Amino acid sequence: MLRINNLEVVYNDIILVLRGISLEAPEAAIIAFLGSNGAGKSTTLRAISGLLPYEDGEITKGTIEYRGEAVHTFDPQRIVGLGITQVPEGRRVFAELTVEENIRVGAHTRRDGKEEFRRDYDRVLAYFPALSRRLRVQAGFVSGGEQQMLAIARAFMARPSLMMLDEPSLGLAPLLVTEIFDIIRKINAEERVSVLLVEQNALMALAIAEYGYIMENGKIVLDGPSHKLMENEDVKEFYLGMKSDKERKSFAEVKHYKRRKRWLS
Amino acid sequence: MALQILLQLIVTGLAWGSVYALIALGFVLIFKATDIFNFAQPELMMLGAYLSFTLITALKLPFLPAFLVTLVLMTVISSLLEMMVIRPLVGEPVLAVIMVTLGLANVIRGMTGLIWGYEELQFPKPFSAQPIMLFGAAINQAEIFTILATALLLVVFFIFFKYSRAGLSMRATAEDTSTAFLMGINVKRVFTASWAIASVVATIAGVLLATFTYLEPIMGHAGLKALPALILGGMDSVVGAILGGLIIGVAENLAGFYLEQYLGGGINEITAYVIVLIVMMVRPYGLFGTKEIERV
Amino acid sequence: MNVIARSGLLIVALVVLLVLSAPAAKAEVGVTDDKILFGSFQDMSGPGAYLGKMCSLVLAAWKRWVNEDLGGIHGRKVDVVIEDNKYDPVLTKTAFTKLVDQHKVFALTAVYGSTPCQAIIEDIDKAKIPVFATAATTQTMFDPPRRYLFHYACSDQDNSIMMVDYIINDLKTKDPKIGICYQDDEWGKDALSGVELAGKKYGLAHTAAPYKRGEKNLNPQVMKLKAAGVTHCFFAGYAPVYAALLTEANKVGWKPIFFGDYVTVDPKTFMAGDLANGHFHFFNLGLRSEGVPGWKKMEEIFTKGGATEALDWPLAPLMWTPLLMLTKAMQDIGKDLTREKLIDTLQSYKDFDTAGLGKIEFGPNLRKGSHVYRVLQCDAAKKEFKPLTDWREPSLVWGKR
Amino acid sequence: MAVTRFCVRTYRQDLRILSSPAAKIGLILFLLVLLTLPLWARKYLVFVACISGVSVIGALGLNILTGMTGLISLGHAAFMGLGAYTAAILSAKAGWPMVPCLLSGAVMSAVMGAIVGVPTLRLKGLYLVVTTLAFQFIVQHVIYHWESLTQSDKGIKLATPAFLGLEFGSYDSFYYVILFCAVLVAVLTKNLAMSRTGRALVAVRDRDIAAEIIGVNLAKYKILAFVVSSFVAGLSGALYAYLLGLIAPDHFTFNQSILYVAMIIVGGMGTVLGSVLGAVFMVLLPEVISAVSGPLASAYPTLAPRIGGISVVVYGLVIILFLLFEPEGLFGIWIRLKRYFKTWPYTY
Amino acid sequence: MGFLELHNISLSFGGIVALSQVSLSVESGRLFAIIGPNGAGKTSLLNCISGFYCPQEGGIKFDGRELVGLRPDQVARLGVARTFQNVELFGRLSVIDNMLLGRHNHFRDGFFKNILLGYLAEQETVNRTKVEEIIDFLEMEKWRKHIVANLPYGVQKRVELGRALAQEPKILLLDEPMAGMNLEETEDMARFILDIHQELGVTIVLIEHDMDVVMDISQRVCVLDFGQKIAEGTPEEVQRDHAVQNAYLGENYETMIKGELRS
Repeated sequence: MLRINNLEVVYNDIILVLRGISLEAPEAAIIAFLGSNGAGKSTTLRAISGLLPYEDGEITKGTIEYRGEAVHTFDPQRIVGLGITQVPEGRRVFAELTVEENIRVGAHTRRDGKEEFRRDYDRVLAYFPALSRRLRVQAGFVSGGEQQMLAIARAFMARPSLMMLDEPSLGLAPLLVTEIFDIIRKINAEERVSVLLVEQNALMALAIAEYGYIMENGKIVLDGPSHKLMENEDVKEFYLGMKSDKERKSFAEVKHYKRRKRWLS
Repeated sequence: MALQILLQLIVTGLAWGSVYALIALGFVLIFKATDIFNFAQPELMMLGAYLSFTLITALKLPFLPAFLVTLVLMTVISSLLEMMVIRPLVGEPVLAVIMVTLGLANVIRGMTGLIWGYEELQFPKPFSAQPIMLFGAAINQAEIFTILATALLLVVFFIFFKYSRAGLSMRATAEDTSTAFLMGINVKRVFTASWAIASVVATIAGVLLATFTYLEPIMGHAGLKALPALILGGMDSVVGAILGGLIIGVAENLAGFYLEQYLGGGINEITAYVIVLIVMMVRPYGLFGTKEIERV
Repeated sequence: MNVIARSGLLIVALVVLLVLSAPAAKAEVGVTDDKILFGSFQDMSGPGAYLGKMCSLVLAAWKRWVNEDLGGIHGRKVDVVIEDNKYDPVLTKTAFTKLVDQHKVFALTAVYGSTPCQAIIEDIDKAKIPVFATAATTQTMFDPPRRYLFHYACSDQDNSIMMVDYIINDLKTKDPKIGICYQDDEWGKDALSGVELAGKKYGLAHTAAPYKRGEKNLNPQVMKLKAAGVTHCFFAGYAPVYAALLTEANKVGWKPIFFGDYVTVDPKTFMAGDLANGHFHFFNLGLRSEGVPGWKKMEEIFTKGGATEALDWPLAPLMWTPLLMLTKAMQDIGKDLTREKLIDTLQSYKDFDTAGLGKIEFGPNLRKGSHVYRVLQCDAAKKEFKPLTDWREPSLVWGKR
Repeated sequence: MAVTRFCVRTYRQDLRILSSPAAKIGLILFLLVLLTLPLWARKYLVFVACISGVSVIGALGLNILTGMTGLISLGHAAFMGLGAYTAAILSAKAGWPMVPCLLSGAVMSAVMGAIVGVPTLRLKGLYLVVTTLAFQFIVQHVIYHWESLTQSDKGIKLATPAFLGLEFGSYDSFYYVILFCAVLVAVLTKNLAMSRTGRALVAVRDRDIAAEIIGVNLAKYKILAFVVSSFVAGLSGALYAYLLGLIAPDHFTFNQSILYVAMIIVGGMGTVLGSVLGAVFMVLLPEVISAVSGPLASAYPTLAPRIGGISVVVYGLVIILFLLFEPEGLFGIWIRLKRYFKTWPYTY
Repeated sequence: MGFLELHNISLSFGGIVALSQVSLSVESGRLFAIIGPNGAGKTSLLNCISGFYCPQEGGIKFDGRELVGLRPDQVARLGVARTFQNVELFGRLSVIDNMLLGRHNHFRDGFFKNILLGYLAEQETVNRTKVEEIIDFLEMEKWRKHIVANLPYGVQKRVELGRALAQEPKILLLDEPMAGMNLEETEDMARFILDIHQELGVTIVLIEHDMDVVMDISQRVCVLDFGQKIAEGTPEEVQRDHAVQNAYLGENYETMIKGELRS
């Protein structure tokens, strides 16, 4: 459905952020997109959403195709219109709008009438019952977890066929993370929405994804079906934090060597 | 007698307050959508008045068509200004944007001087000069129209922002531009539209003001008083801007009458600022403004 | 390398500055073999820009008339440098220094504005440069008299005293309630002091309603005057504001007799339409509608000089009459033109012939060029002002008050 | 410890202003030009230099408040006015000599700065902007209407400035007083910027929450900024009063306040050099405009009434163009020039 | 009597209760973790300690001094340093300047000495030396002169930690130092925290969502839920606590992840 070919992105005319990445997201699948900070995951999402030109970024090479159509020159509103929505990192709900208004803003591109809107509105509240109790509250006053739900609900209102989530677990409690991942999986299954999941929490992401890409320094260094990736020794060591014997190593003991280096030099 | 004077002062104050309110409304419209504080708003008002003056006197158009054509022209002009001058500055520090709009104000004022000269010009009066009596207070027809226009616009914009899709998208854009992009909102169009709408409001204010005074390139100075009105009402509140304008209009008229002998002539000119100072001490975000939610 | 490059650049800059600032050859300042240079500052973009426009037009017409029709003055052409002062005292100060030190003008002419002129009063004394003449309505311009500073304008104090005289002596009103609406600056206060002086003389109280320059809403002022029951109201300020005052007074149903000062003798007064009709004004100049020879000549010269617009301006002689006198003085002095001689000559004329443009006269200790006025009445239908009386002085004559 | 000594050495090198002999020579030449200016320049040029000097001081003052601390003020001219009027009144009515007058002008303004600073502590962004604007108009009104003290628009004449028996009555001599003050204020401001206090001010500007958490007393530093800034503004105003010999309410209007903001923006926000460059630039700009429009107006008098508009338009355009194309201001251009000359004749 | 003692703290915003009757005691030299679901009031708790919020009820004693009613800068001066969930640095300044700002209260020069001497003052050198030591300690040498805003997120978090260290605090409050970091960065951060704790002997209060980190490095854990303290104890005790599992970790936290892994 979505295909990225050899994409190169430059910021401020000098900083090369993406060095030719290729990626594919099939219909109704969950794809995990892993990598360290600054690897270029968010930039990739921005490139897909068409936000780059507004942030001094530029696609210098490569294409993004959506259902066979090259979309990398499209304006953001056109991309949303095609059915690609993004849940931005850090939630970014409109704090001074109420929860309900936030949900309404999500349906901005839709032109299919009041009834359809009503139907989706009810459905989204069914997915996130926590929100229906807070409809009249300013979004800035609801808790972090509710904000994350609202951000997903808002993106859902655009009736996407591809939903891109940028670190939905950021700063959330484990229980909430599981809840949100559950809902993501549910939406994916019931609405047949493809999900592109950018995550630090590699374990969780790979657990629900079918396929995973691992990115470093603007390049995709590894990809494969989730279970294959989870078997991979490097992934285990660097992304899942496990030793080869499947036991998690303790943070209290890591990398003493690195500290000692200082005293040696 | 004393009561009648008070009533007269209030009624005239309301008419002038409506002018401030309309200019303040223009400020709010742009601020709400683009987070930009447009100091050139009074100059847009002046430009609107001059344009319709030219259409009426030089092209001999009747008042109403001339007024409508002016609205269209002003929409085009302000959209162009937004695209050429303001858009590149979105996201820059507050001060930079303020200064650009101040610069813009200078350019418009200078151009007006260049084109129309510095003489006071008499605006062709579309309304009868015969005043109307209202509970014993006299009021010009032009003043009545100003008050009515303000009330109407208040209702229109209140509904617009609360319920319409475009209004909602403007509010969303104002709050977080890049997320607004992700919602599929055409942010560029929202920015341009907010300037266009603000210029329409400004033109209405300018033409109405001109009908009960006269035209001159420094008529924008009256618009400076919209700033206190705006602050009083809270920067992002449509209702606040209008109420703020009316409060300032009435207060300064009353001060001009009752306080002049104690505080010197021209006290009405600074009443607005004194009120603002006091209000800011008590409510640092205006009477109707929302306190920004700040999370650490 | 870059040391040399950079210091080289600085040295070049230094040399350029030195060359640019090399002082000109010493001669009688502003007068060369073929040119006499005058300076003037005008408000070209500030609140008095309307006057600035008229002054520039008058000066241009004068220049053309002297240089082409008269063939110059003893073989010298006149030239005028104009600086924009935006009616701002600081810029006036700058403009003055620039005219004196940069352009090295011979004298200043046709300058106006109370606040700007005020700012350079000391500098004029220091620079010993004739200023002929200022049109500023403040007493400091002529009291105490300063050798280099000539004043030619109406005094609002005279005007407002004349108003009370007129009400008592000509209109013979019993128990008038006098009011004054004035621009809250030196100009307006001048008028206010006149009302006070005359009030003391006749034993009348008055109601004062000041407004700030640029203010457009006169409702509080009108209400104040109305509430005090004012029957005769003096106005000191610009004509458009006067028109606004008339309109606002009409709106609230207050119908006194208005007296406008000399600045309101202006076509802009008719912005108020019929409301201006029948009210009085004070004026020290001849009127175009009278068809006096002085105006006829002005019409001819202005038309040739492309200043026809200035002809619609009743105040034009205020700028023009001093220029006539200045021209005459320079012709009388002869080839050896100096600043001191110019001043001596200008103050020596008795009863200078203006051909009906009004009176202008100075003396060794008299720097107030104008002291007789007529009362005019406004005819809104014809858009004209008609003289009602002959030239007269206020009952409290300046210098003897 | 070896490490420590190494650090100290780099630290000194880090912060040396005059890093090369060329810079030293340049600076000395520049000072030489400034010091000898009245000897070779025309009086008018000296006058413009004096105005520039006063503006430089004023701009430096605003830079402390707006550029460094991030508190936007549209009432800077009011503070200058307070300084000017205090000096003028003391000089004319109490007959005080120059130095005490200058100082009390500055102190008076600083006190008012504190008085304005305290209630505006809670205000942010545009609310602060409009409040300072209100202050500007109110001060203007008071100056205008407290006639017994300020003589309204008649203005106050100051006594000829004198110090240690020397008279500074002419532009040529007063130039040195202004030059001394300008250099002093510039050096002190630079010191401020490079020390603990300056860093704390910048911290308040950049992120007030973070500033608080590291122990910066927000209220104290905001008020400090107001006080120092208005002290400098007051000094600048007092010098201005002495320079002109006469002071009137119209000298300190809203437009002047805008002009000062324009100076620090055109110069480059938050930098000392930027404020200096910006002030000089904005003073010279009308000179350049009138150098063009003046002869035009004389040559084509019918154009004259319209030409005034040009200067207003150009003034506005300069601000717009700077912000659009050179947001770092003249300071940015200066840095680029410097880099260019350093590597000259190579492009990179 | 603990080093930091919170006694029945209650805090609410316009009717919404953020904290109710929370009491805590942190002993000197402890590495103390606070966990809990989102909106449980963890950050509010830190804000109360550092003076951003003023609790409506209760008292906070630190090193024998009452903190309630003090401004944040006064609290900081007593030796309380903290970092933020979202990095709060001075973006336009260099790393060194940020760290020097951290030493704001260790300068002994006043305003007048500042404007007279500028950077030539001796104090500048003294404090700069300290800053260099911390830069060395946190291995940030290569970013010393970089403008903070241009640095990667992980480094910014480290700079923030460095700035807090520069204050030479007696107690360090860390609000989610690992949020948004990958495994490698998390490991680095964990190491730094342990070093600060062990080598410098600073008392640390840590809020963190990464349960693995919390369980591995902290000595004592307190769990908040809906503004109330529901448990406190050693990591092992807390992990076994039923209330904690229900409110926060989910039923059998460890097995859940392992289960996911197997599927």
